[in-house]
Amino acid sequence: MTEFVTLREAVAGLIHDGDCVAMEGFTHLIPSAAGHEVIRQGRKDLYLVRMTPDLIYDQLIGSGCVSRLRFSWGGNPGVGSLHRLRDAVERGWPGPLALEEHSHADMANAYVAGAANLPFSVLRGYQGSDLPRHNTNIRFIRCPFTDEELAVSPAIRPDVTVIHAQKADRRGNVLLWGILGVQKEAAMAAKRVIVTVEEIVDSLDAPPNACILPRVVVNAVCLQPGGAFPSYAHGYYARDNRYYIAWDDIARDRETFKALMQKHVHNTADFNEFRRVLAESAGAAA
Amino acid sequence: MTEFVTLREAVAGLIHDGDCVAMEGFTHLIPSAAGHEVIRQGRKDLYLVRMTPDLIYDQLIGSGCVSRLRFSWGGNPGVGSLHRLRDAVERGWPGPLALEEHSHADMANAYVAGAANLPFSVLRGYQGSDLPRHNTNIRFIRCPFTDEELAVSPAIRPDVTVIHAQKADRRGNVLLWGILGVQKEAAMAAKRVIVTVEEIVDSLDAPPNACILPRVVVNAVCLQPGGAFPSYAHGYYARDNRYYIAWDDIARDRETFKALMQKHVHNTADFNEFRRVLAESAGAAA
Amino acid sequence: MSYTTNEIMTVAAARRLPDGSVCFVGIGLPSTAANLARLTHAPDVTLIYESGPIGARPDVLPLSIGDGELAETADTVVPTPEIFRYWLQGGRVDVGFLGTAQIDRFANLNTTVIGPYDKPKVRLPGAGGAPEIASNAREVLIIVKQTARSFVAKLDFVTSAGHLDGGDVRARLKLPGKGPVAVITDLCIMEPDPVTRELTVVSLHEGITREQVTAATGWPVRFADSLGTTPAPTDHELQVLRALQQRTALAHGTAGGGGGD
Amino acid sequence: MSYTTNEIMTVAAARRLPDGSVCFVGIGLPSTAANLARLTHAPDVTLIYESGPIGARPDVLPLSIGDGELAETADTVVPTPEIFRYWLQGGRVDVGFLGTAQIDRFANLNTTVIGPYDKPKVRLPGAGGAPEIASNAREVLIIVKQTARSFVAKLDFVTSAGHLDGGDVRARLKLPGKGPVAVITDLCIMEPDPVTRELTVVSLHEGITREQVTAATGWPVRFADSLGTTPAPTDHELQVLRALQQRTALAHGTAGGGGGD
Repeated sequence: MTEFVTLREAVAGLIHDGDCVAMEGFTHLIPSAAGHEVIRQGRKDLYLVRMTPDLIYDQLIGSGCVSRLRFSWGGNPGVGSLHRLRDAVERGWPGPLALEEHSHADMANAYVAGAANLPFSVLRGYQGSDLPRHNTNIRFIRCPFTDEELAVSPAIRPDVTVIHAQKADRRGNVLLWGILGVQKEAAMAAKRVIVTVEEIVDSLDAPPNACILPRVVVNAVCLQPGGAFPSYAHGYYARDNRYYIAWDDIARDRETFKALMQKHVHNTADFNEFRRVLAESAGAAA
Repeated sequence: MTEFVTLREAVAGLIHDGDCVAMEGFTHLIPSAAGHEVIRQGRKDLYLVRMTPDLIYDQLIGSGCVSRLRFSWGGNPGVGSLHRLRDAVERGWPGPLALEEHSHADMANAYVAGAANLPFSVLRGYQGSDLPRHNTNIRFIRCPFTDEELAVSPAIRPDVTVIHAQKADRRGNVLLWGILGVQKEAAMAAKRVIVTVEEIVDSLDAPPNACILPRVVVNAVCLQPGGAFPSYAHGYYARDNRYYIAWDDIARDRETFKALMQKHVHNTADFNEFRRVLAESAGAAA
Repeated sequence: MSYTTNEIMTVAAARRLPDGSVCFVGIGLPSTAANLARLTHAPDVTLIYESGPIGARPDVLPLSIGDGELAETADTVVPTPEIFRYWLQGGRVDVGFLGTAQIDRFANLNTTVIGPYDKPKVRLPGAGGAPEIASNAREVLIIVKQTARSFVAKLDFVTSAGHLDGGDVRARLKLPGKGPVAVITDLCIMEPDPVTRELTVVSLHEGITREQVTAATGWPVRFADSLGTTPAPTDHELQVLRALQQRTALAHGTAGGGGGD
Repeated sequence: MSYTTNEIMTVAAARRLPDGSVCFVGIGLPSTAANLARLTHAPDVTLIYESGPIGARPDVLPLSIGDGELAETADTVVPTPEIFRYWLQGGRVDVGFLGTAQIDRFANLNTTVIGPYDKPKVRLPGAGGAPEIASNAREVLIIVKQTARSFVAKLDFVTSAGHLDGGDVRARLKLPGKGPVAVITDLCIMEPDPVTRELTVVSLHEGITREQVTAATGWPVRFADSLGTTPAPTDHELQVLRALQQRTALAHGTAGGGGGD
């Protein structure tokens, strides 16, 4: 059953060194606050999974928390490269990063297979692509009825999935809406689930057939308004496009990156303080 | 793109003798009016698919429209047997009926596989059950990663799926809510889709992430208020439990059944007239 | 308060459902027992119906597996494939609550045919969700009225696996769940022997004799050495059950239950 | 009206999108062209974004593939797995609209690495949705700026299949879709030869010479015998495109486009 705890407590209790961790959110509802907290607590040797590693994974990789990454598109959406990811892959800084690279279709299917407790997923994919040559976890089988060849890959079963959502009720049921990405599947596929939320309410007042994670699949709910910044929370705040653009310059240089992580993450107690420090910097710059 | 036509036109144009037809609706939103119209037009040799064949399939089978049935639970929900189904299986009346019998889990998975254009579905199922001995379409494969044994069965790809929904907008988008069953998957799995609706509106005014069938997957929308009777349409009318109970007596006897189908289906022009005739009978009986 | 054998069956079954558990509920007797549990000792049970409702809290018993009442009172309603894929197969169901037409000494279930499959004497409704509930739920409770016609020496058809041929065969076949842990009837409670997995009567309902149970069982039924008496329904349990059935009768013109899986 | 090479590229790409079709849209140039089509000759196009929106009608161009604007203007928003499973793999996408980092003469695409995979010179973002868009959409349109660095004789990595080694290899491999039917650049339009499937310049944009195209192509590029001139953007097309980009700039502080797939 759901516990209502701080993000610090949730990360301390539920995410361990070496865990397979999926932090999902497809451009929308990215669990940025949780990413910061994992860095703040100095987790090591994580096996991260995410369809679209973006700023938070760039930060985790650059901070030396990650040894392995399963993904399908790693970029700064709308801007360009992830320089910390590139630095790790191209030059092994701050350490080597093993890549398990798939396509979006495969990753989405593999989360579905994980949620369904199947060991593998099946798709019509990768025909003619070089990806299977570099990822031995992409294999091919034949349909036992039609003899067609189909691609398979291992289901994603994270130790922990972390998502950000709009609301939880006091019983621990979680509601999200808008762009849903693979959050529900990632949560259902995981052994443990942490959800940061914009607000905790008496009643979700959800419309019929809304996307709800029932409390029995949620281990921890952490109240963290603004926790998806600089991505957005539909109905609460918009995407901060300037932050994504600014990240390009910050992440390009190792020292700039390190200084910023020190100031914004290590020297702050939590995401609320990070937001205050960030606002002060912006005020000073203006 | 969607055409707005009468149910008579939709059935005449889109359902042919010998077709594989799925009429879905899990207790809720059962497309009863469409079932009547198929009988009225005298379709033959249909290969029907449905997780829970109930009254409408009992009527279609008893009327001699069906040669083959893929299903997982055939009963009068809340009452007992389907006597027309039993008569066909136990005594071959009005003709032989080939059964392809699965479990619910398998059928649900097979619709999902069909919607995903995969040739087969995979599940953890049937261990120790006699069903695979009597259905050669239930087979077993091994996971290429873990060597676990898993059950597979052919995806369901109906020629036509028929469902009943609450609303369509004037562009042909369809909204349903409440108990959703496998309707969306059955529709996405089909080559052609007929939807009967309670009402056609200017705007669906749907909540975020509602269950909507976009117009590009819907071939025909037919306005048919009450078209799910005696099942129910959430937000419109309740289930007529007495009709389900009454059906037990009607279907038990071949002649009673035939007389009723003659009066209620063959001698009526459409479902609206059937409802009028039914109401008059009830009035006379009272 | 006095009570019927149906009532003690329902109450005894309800008591087996732990509070806080996730329960996959079949329609009819299982639904009655599961909701009685929710309304008595297990307010935090999460009831799942295969039609899609999760966390249903119906005020009246559903007549069908997809009644609107289930949708309206649930925490959420998901498509049926999600129930079977993400919940049941996903390993998130603690207790599967099943009825059956026939049962054998190892709690295997037949809901398919009486007689040969290809030329059945009676065509039953079929498997429904039972085969995968029986294999994937962490444990299975079975509630069924006991007669020599339903408790048979040999099933005509094994629809859903109980303990198969007994012993550790489930473990050898790598079935995910423990299988049936209790069979609750209108006469007694049976549990599988820890080693052989043969159903053994562990408790007789008050006023029921060994002879009655033996007569209603199609195999030489075994009784536990420490055979107990099923604790009588409390007044509170009976009041809640009867009020539930009365509300149901008022709403539907029937006491709920019946077929449907 | 005068226009830029970027503008004619976008307009020429937009014109290839048939009204009434279902289009799977990549972010950036494809999204700009697809929305221009929707706002001009193809009001009934259904735009699908991999983040989940179906039938999106954004008033300003999305900066990311999952902007709220897409969700708010769509007919429905489904989970990402449904987009890939029920729509793309389901065979319901008529046109896949892709960008790329590198392309070869058979319209194979590289968005993975420059240099060796295990020791890349430049690590690109990766596949995203492209491999299965390229194989499963009924046809594929590619929009990309033409330079000798992007139009290369040999790809360092084939991320997504165009016509592979040419000829009928797609049919032999049983790829569901026809593959790339046109490559629209800022210089010209190329189409695969009907037999060899090698990209052939069929139309030069006004003012562009064969020599410019040859210089911007890393292989000896072929020109069609009946080489045409791309019809200039109409005033209406330019007005709609510029208004769209102006609204986008006002909303985002950028003209939209950029990376992201």
